[in-house]
Amino acid sequence: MLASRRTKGGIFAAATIAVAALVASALPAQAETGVTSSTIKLGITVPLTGAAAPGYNKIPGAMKAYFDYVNANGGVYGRKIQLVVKDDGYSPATTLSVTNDLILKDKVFALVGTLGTANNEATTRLVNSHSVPRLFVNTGFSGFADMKKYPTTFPLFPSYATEAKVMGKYLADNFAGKKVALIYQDDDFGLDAIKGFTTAGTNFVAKIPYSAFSQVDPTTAPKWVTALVAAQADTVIMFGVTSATAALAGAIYKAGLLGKIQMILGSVGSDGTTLKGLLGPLAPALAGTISASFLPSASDATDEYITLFKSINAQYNAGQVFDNNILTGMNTAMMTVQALRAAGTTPTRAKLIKAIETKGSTWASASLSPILFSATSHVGYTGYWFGKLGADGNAVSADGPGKYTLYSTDSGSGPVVKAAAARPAMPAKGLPTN
Amino acid sequence: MKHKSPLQRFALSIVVGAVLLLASGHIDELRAYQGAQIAIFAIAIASIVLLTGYSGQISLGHGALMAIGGYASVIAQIHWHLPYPLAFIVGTAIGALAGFLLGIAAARLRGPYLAGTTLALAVGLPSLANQFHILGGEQGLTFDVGTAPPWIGKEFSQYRWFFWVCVTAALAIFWLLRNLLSTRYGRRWRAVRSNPTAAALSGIDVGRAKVLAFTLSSAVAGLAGSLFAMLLGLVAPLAFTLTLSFTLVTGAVLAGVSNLGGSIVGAVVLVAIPELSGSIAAHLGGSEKVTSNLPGVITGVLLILTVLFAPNGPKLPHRKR
Amino acid sequence: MTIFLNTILIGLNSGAIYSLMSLALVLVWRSTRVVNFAAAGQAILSTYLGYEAMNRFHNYWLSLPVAVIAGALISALVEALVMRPLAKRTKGTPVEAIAPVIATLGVLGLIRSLAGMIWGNTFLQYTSPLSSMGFKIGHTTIPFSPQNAAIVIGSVVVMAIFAAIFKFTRLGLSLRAASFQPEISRLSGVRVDRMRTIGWAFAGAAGAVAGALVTPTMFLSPNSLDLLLVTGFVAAVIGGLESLVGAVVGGLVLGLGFAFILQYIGSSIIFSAAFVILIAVLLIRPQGIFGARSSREA
Amino acid sequence: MTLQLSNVKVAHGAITAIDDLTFTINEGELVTIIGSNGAGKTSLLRAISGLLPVEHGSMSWRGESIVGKRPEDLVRKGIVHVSEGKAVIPELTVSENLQLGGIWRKDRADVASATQMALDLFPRLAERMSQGADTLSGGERQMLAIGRAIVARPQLLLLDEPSLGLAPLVIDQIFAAIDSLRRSLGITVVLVEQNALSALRIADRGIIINLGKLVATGASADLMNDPALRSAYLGY
Repeated sequence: MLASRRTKGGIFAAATIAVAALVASALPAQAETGVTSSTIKLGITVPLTGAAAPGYNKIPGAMKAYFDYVNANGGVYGRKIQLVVKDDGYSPATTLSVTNDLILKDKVFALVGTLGTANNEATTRLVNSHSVPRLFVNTGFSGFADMKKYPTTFPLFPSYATEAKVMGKYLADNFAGKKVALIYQDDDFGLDAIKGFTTAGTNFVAKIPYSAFSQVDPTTAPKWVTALVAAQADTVIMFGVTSATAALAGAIYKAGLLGKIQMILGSVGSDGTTLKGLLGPLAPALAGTISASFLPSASDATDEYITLFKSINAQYNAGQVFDNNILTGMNTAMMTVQALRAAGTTPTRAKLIKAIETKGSTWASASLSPILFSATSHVGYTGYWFGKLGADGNAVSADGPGKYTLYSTDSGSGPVVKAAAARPAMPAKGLPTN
Repeated sequence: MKHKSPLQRFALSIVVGAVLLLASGHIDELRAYQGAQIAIFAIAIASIVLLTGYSGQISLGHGALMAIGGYASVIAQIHWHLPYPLAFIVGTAIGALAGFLLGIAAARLRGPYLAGTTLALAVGLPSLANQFHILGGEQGLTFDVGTAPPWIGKEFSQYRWFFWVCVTAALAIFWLLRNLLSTRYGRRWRAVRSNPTAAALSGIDVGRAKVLAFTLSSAVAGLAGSLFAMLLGLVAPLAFTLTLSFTLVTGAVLAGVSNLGGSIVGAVVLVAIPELSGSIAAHLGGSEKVTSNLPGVITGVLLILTVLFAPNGPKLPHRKR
Repeated sequence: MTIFLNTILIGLNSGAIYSLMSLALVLVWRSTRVVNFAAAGQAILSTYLGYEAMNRFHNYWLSLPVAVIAGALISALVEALVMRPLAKRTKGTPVEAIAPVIATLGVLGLIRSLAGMIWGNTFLQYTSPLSSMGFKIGHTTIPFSPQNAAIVIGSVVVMAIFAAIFKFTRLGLSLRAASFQPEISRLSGVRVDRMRTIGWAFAGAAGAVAGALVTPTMFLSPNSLDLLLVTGFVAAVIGGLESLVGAVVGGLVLGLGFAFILQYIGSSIIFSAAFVILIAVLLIRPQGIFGARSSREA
Repeated sequence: MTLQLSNVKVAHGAITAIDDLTFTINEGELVTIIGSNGAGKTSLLRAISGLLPVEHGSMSWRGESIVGKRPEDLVRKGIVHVSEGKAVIPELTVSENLQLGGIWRKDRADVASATQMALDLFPRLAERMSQGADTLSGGERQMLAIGRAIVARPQLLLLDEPSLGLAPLVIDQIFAAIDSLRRSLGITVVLVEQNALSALRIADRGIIINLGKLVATGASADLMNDPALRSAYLGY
């Protein structure tokens, strides 16, 4: 049933693209929606208020800062990028309402960095029916790589399943024989991860699910620790959001188990600055924690991208502390600028999608992972490096500053490959010239 | 409206419906979407008015009942391969069943105890979706009703079609409820609300009347949930949060609680307030901290002022208190 | 056995916090027959003010009274400016019971947004000088730290103060009388409007204590006490809404219940569990464990 | 000349409860207000004690207007109203109910002596001080309600149907207590009663109202002896 629905959706989507392409090619003189001679208008939905907002609400500001920097340096072929930011409070119904506004009223050219799995799911029909490019969605749900269901959508970040698969290989390499436990959020996020660990063949002495809502309940984290002790675990994988991760770190520390239970964090909850802020005086709890990342450490002063983004942040986003969220936002913005440039001097939505599919894999990006975009795949990053956090919350590569060992794979069941990370050099002054 | 016969009301619904649906050809997609939203909210608010306004029971959990209806419809489509109009009926029926069960427990509870129980339901129920694989977890299940049928016309946008479906459903529900409330059931519920003891003395089975009201209210909420799922294109726990339940009760109070016609006004206000506060905030501007929170401030103030200055909802003609 | 005892300690700790929030709701319910959803908002605002005070004085203990007084004032203001006029306007209308609930939701949204506007939608740290490291018994560390002890002791102290005020003072008698029989109280010379405001102020103070004690164990954001509102309300309903003892018992039942469910069944069903616990209690006693003998309408 | 009402009108929504009522009650008098059910007696007392707003007319107590004053303020001026239906707070103990009567008073020593006076008048209350008021019988509750009023040191005592629903023997006790109370304290008492005969027996004067209007006023003996009034309003 699922398969037949997908095929139907696929035919429909293919037809839509064909029509869109026809229309686009038939009316070359007509300016594309959201593009004028002097501007390109983009839209993003993200929680700016509500329980999910902290951290994520820094992303749009960082993107704007980078766009402002590019605009100040000539824009994209003379056009200035405008980013319309809409708060959805993490509610899919609100996401749809404000995305209606973005697409039908503000008439944006494309959506960029829209956040949340259910949130993006809720706008899919609208996005598909208007063939609006939806670039670099901020979710690790593996489903969005399905080109038939989501023909205009490009996930950039690796899926949770990929992450878990990679982590499984890392565990096999470095933690063989250890008693590993897993704590995961019991939704798509955690379940996707379990799929990945199953592919990797990782065995756990305990699997502890937690409800996405319960992380701020003070009861939760101490209970995890009692469960870890009961299972005699010496290593724990945490696949949770930042606040839950902080709660776990705090509880392990409070129970005097720091150094006795090794924490390994998934990328979602591993932003050191946020963790440090959440833990306050308990920040020493972070020392020695291993975290998986696809972007370089936000504190790596030797990284050319980080250095540049930091200076842009200081100039165009004054008052915001540079952290993984800002890095994420700027990196997404940089990818976006390259995509817009690749769409040419008379950009259309169809050209934009084509440009990412054909050229996206070559673009400069802060990530240490290769980009797998192609005409047959909408999967972006698939690689991670593993670093150790200090008590200051900063992740440090075991290979020393600026050197990273990357575990990468494909989005399916292919093997995980370990290699020194290499990525395209940053264009001069961080201004894409592709 | 009290003095009209069912047939007259039916004719009225048809006329209103025809006008609205013809009008839909002249409004843009955005307004069509909002129109559909209003129709769904109106149905959901009517379900609360039925419960609170007519039988005196308070529910803070109608968002959860909408979730039940929505999930039931989607599962009916995905697993039982039912065409979506039938899926809506399944959503309504399962909503009724849930309401019946809840109603049995609720009939024993009064005021704040019922409010607390339904609140716990509103918080607890959506998280169940993560427990059972069939419910699709956090990202939910998609609900695809497709585009407008070909016989209705070619240039029929998705949202215009949703507008048609939702408005038709709303008119049908309002017609049914109006007629129902003028029968002896309606009179019984009013008697139960205004004085349960007197109602019991005059031979009304208060418990049964309350359970029936809860069942019916949940059925209507279930339908609203099915339509909501259609509009969103999915069901997911995040779509049916406590906030939704609170929003519906707010709409019911803005509607005047005991005023079925007011439901429409309440629904319009619910859709208008975020838009209004959003545009006020956009005009005022300020730093990002300010602009992102300004709509919330304005919504809060508007809500407080509305409740303070029009606590009994809009003054509608034809109504005696 | 260790796990069992640990679970009890964890449940005691969260139960103490639930009890305080439950107390805040019960105090308001007793004085004005309103379920105050703004309680979480009032508590978050007073906690932010406590946070400000701590940044100024660099002393957690000095910031506590600031938070408590602020909480009392905020709550009294909400009562005097919104709830009292609303009660007069809706008296005898069909929305008499439910309009105040909506008003408190409006206040909740307003305060949360104001807090976001002033302090930003970020996580802030409101830290206590007390160690969060669990006490050590022999070689094992128990999941109960000095800060947890402060939470439990603080809750007990607050409850004891309120119990003493209600039981042994003339103000307490006036408050009780005004909540049970406003008309007879007025005819006895009790300024009932003032008692309502004081009842709200007490509730605000209780909520402020909850916020200021629990926040050092987690973090501060405009939404960080939302969950506590739900658990506090469920606890209040379990306890019977009327009774201070009930608020405490309800909080402990829920705190321990959650802890044991988390320990032995798993966390994902926790909110469904709240519903089940509530239904179970109410099916046996529809008016809650310590509810009034003669039931009153909402 | 202490309690004076002129052209007073009181309404319950659209229904007029008291219409254009004028009368005077002198210091130290015990006046009973008589009328059938719905005559407006209770509304009259509630208007005097400030529970009901006065639409029109003037009311004064010892020369000072009491229109628009709140009940809690009037208590402080000596106007104490024992409302209809055994006005006690069942959730409180007997002792707390009595305490409540003097809750606003600064002179604690006098509160104690007034409490003692109430207990002397109703010795049954003294035996039940620590019990909940909900455990009392109907008559005891009425005693407690009056006792609470005594603790407030009333100058003008407004009693609404103290005999309602009580056994004849208890009614006699209550009326005897009222009579002895006003004699020992010299206070002014306004007694609203349906039980007209018992009331007139202890009252100096009676005021008969019907449908919110004054019908007759006069010395108790005169009213009791007027055959027309007797058959129409006094019911014997």
